[in-house]
Amino acid sequence: MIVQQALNALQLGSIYALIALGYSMVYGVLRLINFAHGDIFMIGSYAALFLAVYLNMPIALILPLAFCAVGLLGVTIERLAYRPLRTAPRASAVITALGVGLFLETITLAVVGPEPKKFPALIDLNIITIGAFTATNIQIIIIAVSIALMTALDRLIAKTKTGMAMRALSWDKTYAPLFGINVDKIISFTFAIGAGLAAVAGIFVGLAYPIIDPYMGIIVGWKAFVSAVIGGIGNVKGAVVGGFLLGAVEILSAAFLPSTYKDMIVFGLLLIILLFRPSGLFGVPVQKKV
Amino acid sequence: MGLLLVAGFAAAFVCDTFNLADQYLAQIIMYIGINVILTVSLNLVNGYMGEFSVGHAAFMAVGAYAASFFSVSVFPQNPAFFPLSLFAGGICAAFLGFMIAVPAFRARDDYLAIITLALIMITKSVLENLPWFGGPQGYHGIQKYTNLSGVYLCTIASIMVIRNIVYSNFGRGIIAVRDDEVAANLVSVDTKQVKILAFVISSFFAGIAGGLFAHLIQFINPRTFSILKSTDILLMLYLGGSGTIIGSILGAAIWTVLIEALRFLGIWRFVFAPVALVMLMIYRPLGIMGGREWRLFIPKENDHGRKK
Amino acid sequence: KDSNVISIGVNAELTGSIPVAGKSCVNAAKMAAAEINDQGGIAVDGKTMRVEILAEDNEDKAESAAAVAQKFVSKGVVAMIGPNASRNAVPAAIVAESNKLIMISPWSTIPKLTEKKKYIYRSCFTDDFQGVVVSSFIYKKLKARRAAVLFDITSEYNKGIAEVFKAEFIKAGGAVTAFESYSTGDKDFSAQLSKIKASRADVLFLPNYYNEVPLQIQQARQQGLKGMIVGSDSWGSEEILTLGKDIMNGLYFTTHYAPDMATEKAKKFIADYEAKYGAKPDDVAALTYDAFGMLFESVKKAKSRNPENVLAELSKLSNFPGVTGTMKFSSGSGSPVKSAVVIQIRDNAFKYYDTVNP
Amino acid sequence: MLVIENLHAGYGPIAVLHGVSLHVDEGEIVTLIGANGAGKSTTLRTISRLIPAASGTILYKNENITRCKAHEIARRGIAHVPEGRGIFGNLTVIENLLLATFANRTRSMTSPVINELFDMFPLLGDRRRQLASTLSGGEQQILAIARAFAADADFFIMDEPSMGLSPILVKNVFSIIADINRRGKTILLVEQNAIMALKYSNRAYVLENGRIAAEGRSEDITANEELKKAYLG
Amino acid sequence: MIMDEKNSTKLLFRVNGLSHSFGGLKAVSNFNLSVDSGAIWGILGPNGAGKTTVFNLITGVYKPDEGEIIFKNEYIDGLPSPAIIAQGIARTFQNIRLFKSMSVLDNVRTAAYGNLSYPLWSAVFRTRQYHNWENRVRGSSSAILEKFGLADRMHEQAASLPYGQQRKIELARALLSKPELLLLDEPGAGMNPAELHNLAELILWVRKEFGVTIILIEHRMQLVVKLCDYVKVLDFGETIFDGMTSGLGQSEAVVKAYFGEDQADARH
Ligand SMILES: Nc1ncnc2c1ncn2[C@@H]1O[C@H](COP(=O)(O)OP(=O)(O)OP(=O)(O)O)[C@@H](O)[C@H]1O
Ligand SMILES: Nc1ncnc2c1ncn2[C@@H]1O[C@H](COP(=O)(O)OP(=O)(O)OP(=O)(O)O)[C@@H](O)[C@H]1O
Ligand SMILES: [Mg+2]
Ligand SMILES: [Mg+2]
Repeated sequence: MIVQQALNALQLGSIYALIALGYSMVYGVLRLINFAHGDIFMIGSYAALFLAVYLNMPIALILPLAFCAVGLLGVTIERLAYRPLRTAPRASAVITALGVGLFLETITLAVVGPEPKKFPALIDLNIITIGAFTATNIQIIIIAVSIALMTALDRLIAKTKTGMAMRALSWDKTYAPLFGINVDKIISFTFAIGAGLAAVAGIFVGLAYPIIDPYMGIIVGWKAFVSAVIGGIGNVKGAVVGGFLLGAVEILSAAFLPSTYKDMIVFGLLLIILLFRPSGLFGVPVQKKV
Repeated sequence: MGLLLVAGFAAAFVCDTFNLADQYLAQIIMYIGINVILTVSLNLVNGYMGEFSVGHAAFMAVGAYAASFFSVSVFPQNPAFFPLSLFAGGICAAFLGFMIAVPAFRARDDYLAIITLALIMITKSVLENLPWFGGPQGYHGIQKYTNLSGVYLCTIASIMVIRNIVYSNFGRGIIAVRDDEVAANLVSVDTKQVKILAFVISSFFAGIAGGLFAHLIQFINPRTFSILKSTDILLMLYLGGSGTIIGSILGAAIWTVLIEALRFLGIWRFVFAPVALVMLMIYRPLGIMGGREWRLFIPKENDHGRKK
Repeated sequence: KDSNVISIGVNAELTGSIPVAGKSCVNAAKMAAAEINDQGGIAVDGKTMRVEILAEDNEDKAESAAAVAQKFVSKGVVAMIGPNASRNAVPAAIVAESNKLIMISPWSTIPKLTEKKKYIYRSCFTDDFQGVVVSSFIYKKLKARRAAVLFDITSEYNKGIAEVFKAEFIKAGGAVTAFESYSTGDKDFSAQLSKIKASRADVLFLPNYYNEVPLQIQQARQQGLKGMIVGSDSWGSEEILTLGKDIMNGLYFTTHYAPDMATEKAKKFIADYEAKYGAKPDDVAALTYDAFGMLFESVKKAKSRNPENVLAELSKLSNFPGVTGTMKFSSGSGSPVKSAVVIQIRDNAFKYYDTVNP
Repeated sequence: MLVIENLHAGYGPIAVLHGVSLHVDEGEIVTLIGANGAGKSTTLRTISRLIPAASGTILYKNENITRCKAHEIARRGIAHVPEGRGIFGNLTVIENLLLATFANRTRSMTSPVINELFDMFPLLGDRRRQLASTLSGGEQQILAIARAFAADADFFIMDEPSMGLSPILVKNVFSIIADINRRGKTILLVEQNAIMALKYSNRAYVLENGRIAAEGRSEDITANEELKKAYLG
Repeated sequence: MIMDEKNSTKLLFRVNGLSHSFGGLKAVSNFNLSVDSGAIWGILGPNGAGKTTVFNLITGVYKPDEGEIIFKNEYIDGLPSPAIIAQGIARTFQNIRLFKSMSVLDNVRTAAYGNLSYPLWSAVFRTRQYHNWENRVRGSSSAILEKFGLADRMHEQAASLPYGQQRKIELARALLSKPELLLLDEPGAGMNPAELHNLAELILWVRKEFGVTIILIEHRMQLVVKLCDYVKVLDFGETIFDGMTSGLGQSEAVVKAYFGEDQADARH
């Protein structure tokens, strides 16, 4: 039972983590809570649906294509909506993000209609049963690919100059160009990766929970944001750990405690974590010297 | 000025007593009033203190449920007791604000956003599980005690109180926390006290707004007070421009009227409205008022004809 | 105000969490109006008048639903159809009642909606009734003694019917072995389902919306849950077949009508609707159509647009042959007495199985 | 090497520079002095394009760079030690240095290069893994200077490099400046410690209210009684 | 009660055995200081010696690992910052920290928070008590600004003023709470010799006018020589010199750690 639940938690956690990464990366660089991110994830799901149903593509093509297309969408959103606000107060940008999110939801609603859509089975389902324990090949693929992507990203940010530049920008953008950093390029890159990962998460949600609708990004988006914060927003490792932790808490609290209180328990735990670690699990408290 | 206020109240009172106003118009005006209270009070925390709280829906919910509980089950069913119920609702909300101010001392910035988000989820979950208030089926049997004059009085009161606080020593403390919390501490501003104060006052008025809302709609359920309610209030606040009272008022009024007036567009108004909002933010990042306060809301003793 | 039309307000959830219901409602409303207008309209006050639909979005928000109702009062509509979700219907009903506006909700099943109200009607049965129906179906027909429930706790409909069912099933002598919940928007139910599996229930009752049910069933089967699964009228959209495909086959749910057993009137409605909108009507569409049918019938009988006259006829309506069954109002209640049907899903289609009378 | 003609610049509506013209020849150390708020930092910021020029031209190695983007200017070999340091507090000392090599694609940060920097500034060597935000004021200043050297630029703009440094480090910094100058680097220096700066520089400009008020060889400026009274105390 | 050990002059402030470390780094160790009323003390030392940390410990930004801080015969170590400030200690910052969105006047007035003597409802209802207090604070704030020559820019945004004037605002703000002990962290940074001269005059005037005792951290010897009666030199958290300013040049340790061998050159 516990092993079974752990696997379920891992699957849900991978998805939260992938989306949380986008939140965290964008936050890390721009100090912007990109509330549109959950909706970008939703667009990712629809993009994959489109590629699969209308263009009949296999999953191996859909993943990279959706990654790129949605990455481009992320870059465009940044270009049009956030870049003009880079020097504006932070709250204006957050509100803009809320606006962009609302726009993405309703435009999808208006264009493809409110009816939920069946996400095609891109991978033939195999159920692997070992005793009382069952796993599906989809679960395993989701978990494996997510972990691979996250590890790659973590390397990128910790070890490469681009990664270092991303972190530098989160501290200060005015002086960064003095060291040859092309701020716009780094920010676009960040958005591309963040949105691309959200698209991957969108596809995975389609595979694991194959019904999608225009509002699917809201709740998952908020939860991913919560994951990012639990881990320490702006921190890649933190986002991953936060995602898995949230997945685990949700599943385990529903599994072993009255499920009616699930939300109360999950968010209560979040409060407690933040009470004891106000900057999240991996967040370094911002220390400015006095 | 004082005369104007009295005249406004008289007008509202007459409309109520003789049922003069068109009911629909009255309803919208009352929504605007309630939204102004919500926005102005959120402004204290998000605008003047510079935090980013998204918890207003929770404070509103507590105010709404508590005030309803008092008016339905505690006090006699009589409009005369309504102010008491309303006040009780405000107090309950303020208490919750006090509770949340404590973790807010520790977390800053966007962590506060998360804490308040959690607060909404928890409040909603509690309301869904509490048997006395009907759970998700909602709280029924609330009387219609909210009327134009009540909303008018509460709106004016919240604006005046918040204006008077902002332009006082407490207000300077609140703004100092926004500008530089560490430095504020080191020039004797008790930042803990300031935060409690801002949160308690802000949530008190959110609670009042909740009570008014409940006794206007006469039915409340947990879903009404979801995160979407908070985002609405946030949109109104930053649309008008945070950090000014006139901005909050304008933001609340414009958003309420716009959504109502464009109702015939159906889905499409939620396609156009966000685009308009984003454009506004780009061209006026500080909102419609652009951070400028209306002279009326600056007390005489603080008005220096603000050189640009 | 145009003095030569009968205007009817539609208070619908076009945005917010149930836009599908809102859209179906408006679609059916437009169709009903078009039909009557094609026949030349309705004779009232000595003239034949056309019907005009004023549809407004209530955003699935209580306060907007109330505002829309208030707006309709100001515009002087003859009656208001909608809102659909109880959370919106209740506040709108309060406005309607105090302004003497006739309101018929197609879809709000919460019993409280029409209690102690003179002007508030609905065209669907209530949670109370349906809860009994499901319970007796499971107990008597399926002969199951151990039932489990998984429901959306944040939604008033789901929770309402789940609780009625639980009480009824226990009263009948069965055991509710697991009573699990989730929140709207959740996609992973594995934890709750494995608890249900561990509780060794014979039957799982899922009183949830059709866009979530296939996910729940799919995950239940993946968890190795083999027993029967039963649903309620919220399954009643053929979308559920597209979304769920094979896994739906063999399952039962209770609802308002069965397309294959339908009357001529219903068949015509289904065909017309499909021709017009390219999709089979769901239960909201059918119930909205019936709400309009009842309203038109009452206006015709009253030969008047005056709400009081219309109301007098509406309250007397008996044996109204609706698409969703025959309805009558009795003892001053705005909730119709009507039968429910049990549908089984076979060969990817809704098949009539049984009728349950109140 | 650098020629500025009739430069106007400011912050939004506030005009600060009203036609500044100056030039720095290859291999020179030139000092810019002036009272608080005269516009010294603004001049430097305009050169490295942290703020745009309203009008006027800036030529670097005979190319017009007035409209170049800030990161392009850095990549052309102009290193700017900004006033207020501009270090990245969330990066460690060593990461701050590594990052600066962004400006110079040909230069990969190999350990000899880092070690050379740490030899130059032993204070930093002990703190290489410390977060820069927790350095003391003077340590941060040293880091800002060291960072400018990391990119191996040809032209250095330094805005008050000695600010907040102890006397021993002030001397140290100046001798390092003299040292890299001997290695062929050109330097434009803004200093409040004017006596010291003039001692090390070839020529100097005096900036007053956004205009060049005087210029000349450093010895002449030092000798000028009027200037001495106003700026040298 | 701590007895006044010394003789005629009044002991205002004493620090005993103060230590603090960050992780493994001992930033301050066993720091002692006794300051008499009216004196000006200088704290010198190489960069990173722990000077600012001492100020942060005194004002409650960090809690000391060890040691006691006694101000006017009361222990203040461990108190929260606002309480310490309210006791009569005020400070400025190494990097200017003004309230950017506020006017100059409001910046200064904010420092009156600790002496607040009207309750919230008094502000809400604008009672006489409120007006009296606010008038008094406004009066004293404008008076200070007047003396600093900032009266005409009182209503401008503080952040838009040039650096030198911002330093003055910080000083004015520090003085508003009527401190007895004033801690200045590198007030002379970024000033040219002429401006340093003026600053020295200003500080001396402040001491006379407000009767404050001053401890300042400074690297600019010109200022130290002109102002300080006594100095203390830190190196790696340890005290390496403690005495009259005039004795500085004689200490070999100081010359070696702080000035560098060529001492004459550095003492400009
Ligand atoms: N970001 C800014 N926004 C508006 N005005 C500014 C800004 N930065 C500087 N100024 C103004 O520009 C003028 C020149 O400033 P600048 O920093 O160039 O002076 P400076 O000569 O470097 O003086 P200092 O010796 O204080 O560094 C000053 O009046 C200052 O108030
Ligand atoms: N929060 C912190 N975390 C870790 N180390 C710190 C922290 N704050 C200060 N330090 C270290 O403590 C030492 C003392 O710092 P402090 O700021 O007191 O120096 P200072 O004497 O004021 O130097 P300066 O003259 O350069 O300002 C420095 O080496 C600094 O790197
Ligand atoms: Mg400068
Ligand atoms: Mg220091």
